[in-house]
Amino acid sequence: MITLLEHEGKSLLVRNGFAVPSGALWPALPTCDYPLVAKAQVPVGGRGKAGGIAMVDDAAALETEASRIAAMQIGGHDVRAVYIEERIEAQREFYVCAMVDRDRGCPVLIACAEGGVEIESVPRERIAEVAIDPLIGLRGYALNSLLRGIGCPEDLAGEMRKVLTRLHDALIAEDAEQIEINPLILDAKGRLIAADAKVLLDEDAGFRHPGREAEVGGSAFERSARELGAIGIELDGNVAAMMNGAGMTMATLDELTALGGKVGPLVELHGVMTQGPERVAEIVELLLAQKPAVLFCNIYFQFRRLDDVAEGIVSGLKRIRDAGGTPAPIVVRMAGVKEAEAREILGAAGIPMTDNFAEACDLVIAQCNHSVKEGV
Amino acid sequence: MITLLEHEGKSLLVRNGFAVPSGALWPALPTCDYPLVAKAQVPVGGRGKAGGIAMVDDAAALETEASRIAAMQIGGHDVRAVYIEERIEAQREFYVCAMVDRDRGCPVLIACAEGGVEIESVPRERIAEVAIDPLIGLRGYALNSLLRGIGCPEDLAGEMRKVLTRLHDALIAEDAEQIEINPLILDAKGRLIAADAKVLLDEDAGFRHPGREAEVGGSAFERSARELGAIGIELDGNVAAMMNGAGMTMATLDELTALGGKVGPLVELHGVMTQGPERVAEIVELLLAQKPAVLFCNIYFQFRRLDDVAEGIVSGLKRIRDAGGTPAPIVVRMAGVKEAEAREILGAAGIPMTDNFAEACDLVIAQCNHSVKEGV
Amino acid sequence: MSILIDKSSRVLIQGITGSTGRIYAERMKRDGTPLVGGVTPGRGGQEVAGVPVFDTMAEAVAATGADCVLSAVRPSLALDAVYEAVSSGIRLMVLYSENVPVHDAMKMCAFARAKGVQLLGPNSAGVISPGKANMADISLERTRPGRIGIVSKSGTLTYEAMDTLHAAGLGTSSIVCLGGDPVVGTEFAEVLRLFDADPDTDAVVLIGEPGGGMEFRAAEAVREMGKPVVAYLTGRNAPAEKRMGHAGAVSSASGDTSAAAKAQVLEDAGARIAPRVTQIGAVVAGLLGVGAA
Amino acid sequence: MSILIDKSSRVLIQGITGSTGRIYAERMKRDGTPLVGGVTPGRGGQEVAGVPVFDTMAEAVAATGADCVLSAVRPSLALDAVYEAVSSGIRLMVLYSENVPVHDAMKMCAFARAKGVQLLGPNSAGVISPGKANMADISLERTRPGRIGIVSKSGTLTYEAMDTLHAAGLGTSSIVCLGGDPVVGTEFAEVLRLFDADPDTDAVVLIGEPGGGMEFRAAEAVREMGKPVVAYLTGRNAPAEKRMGHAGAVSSASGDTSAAAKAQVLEDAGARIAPRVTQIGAVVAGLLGVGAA
Repeated sequence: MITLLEHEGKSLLVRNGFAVPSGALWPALPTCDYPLVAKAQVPVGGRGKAGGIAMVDDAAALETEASRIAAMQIGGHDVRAVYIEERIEAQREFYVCAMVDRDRGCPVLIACAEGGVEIESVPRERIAEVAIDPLIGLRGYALNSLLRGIGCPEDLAGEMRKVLTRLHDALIAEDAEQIEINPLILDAKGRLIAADAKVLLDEDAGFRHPGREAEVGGSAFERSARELGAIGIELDGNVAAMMNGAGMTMATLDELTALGGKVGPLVELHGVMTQGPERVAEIVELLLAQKPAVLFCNIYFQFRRLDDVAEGIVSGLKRIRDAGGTPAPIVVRMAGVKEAEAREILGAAGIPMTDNFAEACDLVIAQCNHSVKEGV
Repeated sequence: MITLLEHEGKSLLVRNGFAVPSGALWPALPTCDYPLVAKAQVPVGGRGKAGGIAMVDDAAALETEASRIAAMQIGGHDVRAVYIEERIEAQREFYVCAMVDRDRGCPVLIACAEGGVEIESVPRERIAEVAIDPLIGLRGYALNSLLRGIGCPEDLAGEMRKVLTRLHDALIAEDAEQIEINPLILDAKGRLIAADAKVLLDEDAGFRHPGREAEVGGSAFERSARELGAIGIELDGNVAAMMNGAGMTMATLDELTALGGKVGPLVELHGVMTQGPERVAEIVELLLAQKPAVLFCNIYFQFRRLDDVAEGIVSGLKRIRDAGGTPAPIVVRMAGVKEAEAREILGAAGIPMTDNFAEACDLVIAQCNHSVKEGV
Repeated sequence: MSILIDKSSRVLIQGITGSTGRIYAERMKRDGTPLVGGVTPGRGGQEVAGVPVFDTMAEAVAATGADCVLSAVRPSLALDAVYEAVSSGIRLMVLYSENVPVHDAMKMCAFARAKGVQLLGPNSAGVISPGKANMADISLERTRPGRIGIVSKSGTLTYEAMDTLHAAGLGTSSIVCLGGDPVVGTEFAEVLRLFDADPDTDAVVLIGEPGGGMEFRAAEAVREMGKPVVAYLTGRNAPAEKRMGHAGAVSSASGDTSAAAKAQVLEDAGARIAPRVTQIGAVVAGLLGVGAA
Repeated sequence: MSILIDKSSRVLIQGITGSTGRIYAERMKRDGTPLVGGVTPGRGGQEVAGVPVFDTMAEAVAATGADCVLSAVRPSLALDAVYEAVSSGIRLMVLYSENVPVHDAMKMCAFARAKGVQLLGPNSAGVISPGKANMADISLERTRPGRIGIVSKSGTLTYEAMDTLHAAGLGTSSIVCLGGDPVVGTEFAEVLRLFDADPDTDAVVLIGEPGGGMEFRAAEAVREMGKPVVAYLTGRNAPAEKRMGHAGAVSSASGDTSAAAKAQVLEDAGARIAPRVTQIGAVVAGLLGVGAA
């Protein structure tokens, strides 16, 4: 999932036919006159309450506020940029959103006559929603139902219909998971203008959108894992673990937790296995660099090869030792394709291996207790 | 169904992204140099064999040939115009067509590596065809299958894929029943150019295409019926007949033919009933103007009202008499809504009416024999 | 019993506030058809013929539990009407509208089939199970309940067929009009199979016409049926079907699609052919050995 | 018996000349899976693992009578692969490809459903009926034929579940992996009903996860089933599901979709909950009163 900053989201809206206020990334300025507004660009909500948005009526105020905002941290994120934008007087504010409903397996359009507030605070019955059948797309009857649902005035119906159609079409054309405009404002001239934009894009659709790359978010550990092609999850525990598959990752966490273990950091190997043993070695290094009490490798392959993983583990441990480090104890449970070969490789390096999940978990907990007692 | 002339079809192709030779309607000339070709514009095939296409290499030949062609009649149609077109040397000729397959209920794309000849003369196994599911449209795998089917050379595949995609998209965008390009020529520069165009449009989709109007074809009688909102069928018989519904029209023709009658001209009322009794009167006038031995009205309404028809019949006969004419004898079979009212209206005008189809047919045949004997 | 609709059906009219919609609504109420509501966008809260009007099909279905809808909207709205109705969860739709663009017809038929909705039309005169429910362009008073099924491409010829059955002392279980357009949502073969499974139908009358291949597929169904089928093919003397230019000849649906060719194929499959429309009733009665043949 | 595939299935591999396709082909041949051919455009006429390669699904189905296909194509081709396979008339498709764009997933699932094709995936580890046919990312030698069905969102946990069943002296009738992606073609509920109707299945193991509403719909099926269901929900300790911004909260699939909430709903519907993945086999054996519990 790729989260766009507001100004990126607005560029996307503009290329999909929407009107947005004039704006520029500070220190550049929009071509319009004061009053302006300075807005922190962060990939999280709540910036208004945090002081990340300031009304500025002249150049002096702008410089003061923009500098102040640029230095802020909001929701754990450094402000990436300050967006300076035309301030538009709103006659009315609406909420509109197109998103993928993963559970129903179809796009939905959502609209509300009460925009500019948090949509969760609006009573559900005042929110209009239609599900879009991917086989037929957005049809007139669905638009009409949304317009009636928000009590759209007759003289605004044509414009609102266009906005909702563009919203739906942009969701598809951009392979977006969500395009939320809140507020969509009706200005004094009767135009509908997107005053904010929250856009989430599907990174799997990158092949259709040259240049689209997921921004690697999360902690330093998580970003490193991501750069290696794996999924890292930073949790506050002392058992590091490396698994294959999301289900197995969650199950390992559950199993160890049930036994009283404190798990984290975790790595789900994901696409790593297509990259060869040395990439596995880098994952091992990364996990051990987190200084866990024990490292648990829990892999079950019925298609990929375990000997590749075994080589990677051995190589990772060797690298650490070669660099003068002392790796944490390691428990290996592996089962599946090339299991005997993997056992042999590990055995040659003095690493025992079991194929039993439950037994391995017990070993991990025992090792963990031992390490903690020893003060390792 | 609307049949476009070649030059109209080519305009449609151009606005859908196709390349066509430069051309103009004589006496205007295209901007390109000689050699040119002069082509009769008629809504039927076979103009080449009929002498409706001439190669012209200079201005003198052009004037001679264009004048000659302009005066021709081809397949019963006056030549409407002469289209003067760039003559392009073809490296290869293909056949491509997008059409509605009414039986399978979906669009189909048809292609053949042997263009420029009558497609019926090409063995079926050399013709590639794919049916397009309206739920998903034309997809890459279908295009690939067509390209393989015609053995499209690799260096032409990209262009051919574009042409076929445009063809499909144009079929939908233009609400066409058929867009046939034969030949599609590959010129010396490697471009694919539509050298002919046979386009049929769906007149029911006129509401999506402002300005689209069916050209009224057929005989004078058929054109008149059409202008009144009905469907006229000119057949070489002496029993004129007026029915509602295509099925009933065909069944009446069958029934009378089975009894030895010779039927024609026919009118199927179609949309006439929304226009009121006076429109029915005009239909009656039109049919009687064909000087039949007898006029048969065979109407069964379960939704529309028979009294409207009865009034129309009475009014039509009165008009003819008022104009000093003597209408042919009339047999009326009507059943359904407002049947009693209709019988009363007709009765007051001295016209008997039955509700029995078979009995009415017998009456028609008897009346017909009588009229013929009397020499009416 | 009967097929497709009966007393337990719950019927909506799409476009109920239009002139055709109102006529249908009044007639359904008068005839005892289980009409439960109607839909016209922007008219939600009104009433027609004593039933409530809703803004959307979804609301109407949720409020009434409707499972069938008759649609009488103008052709430019027909595609949306079908999409909305099919998406609302109904089971059966009659699209009465005519002059629907063929591209719209292809799309709506594909979508209805995809969602398992039985679509009659476009340009269908509807379906009636006499004495139980009437979603057809057919007056209840001209029907007679009985044990013969009718499935037809033509509305008007359906009336004729009914009359000939009545004259032969027979009545109908259900009458199904597929729609006069070339692209329609339901095939003869599907309806034949429904009649074959209906315990209250003894024989089926099929009324076909020239063009297309639906009657050939019907013949395959006739071959597998336990019940007798009487077929009438109109258009024996019709001027040759207009061909859609050259391409028509190479498309898959080619071959002889004349009324005579179809009659032959149906006869070969075991159907009895009624040579004239006025003889349908007599042929059925003769076949069943009942009535005034 | 078994569900979805068995010895009478006729299996194709889409993308059979690719590296993953070849591995599957060799394995299927070795395992006795009824592999009848493969498809790679432009490679028609070649052979892989002794079966013929065709240019199109339509040709492959026509030539081999195939009714099932396993697809291992790259994500950018997955949508077309499903459209082509579904249109070719097959009955079951396993889409092994992962990282398929969610908009493509929505379209392919809607289309497969519309055409009545059982689509497992995207990102499905497949389906196996041990000893009969193997269209899964599961080694035949690690399976044991038996009378327990498994249906799972996770490929790897399926292996774990199998092992615990074997350890408890039990084997499997069929194992069905729905696919790890949020939008997949087949639901738990559908597979549960198939297992319920299968005479060779005695009980079913369901392996679910946090997020989405599929397990809630599964609970409705559990309520109607005659056979016992043992459910394991992974992710009890998973960090809270990432919400898709504000709109996620107002969309219909809201509510508590944690593993614990799902386990509760399934238990209320009559399923037995296996608290840990390593205990699945023991819970099943205990429930059936058999094996080494």
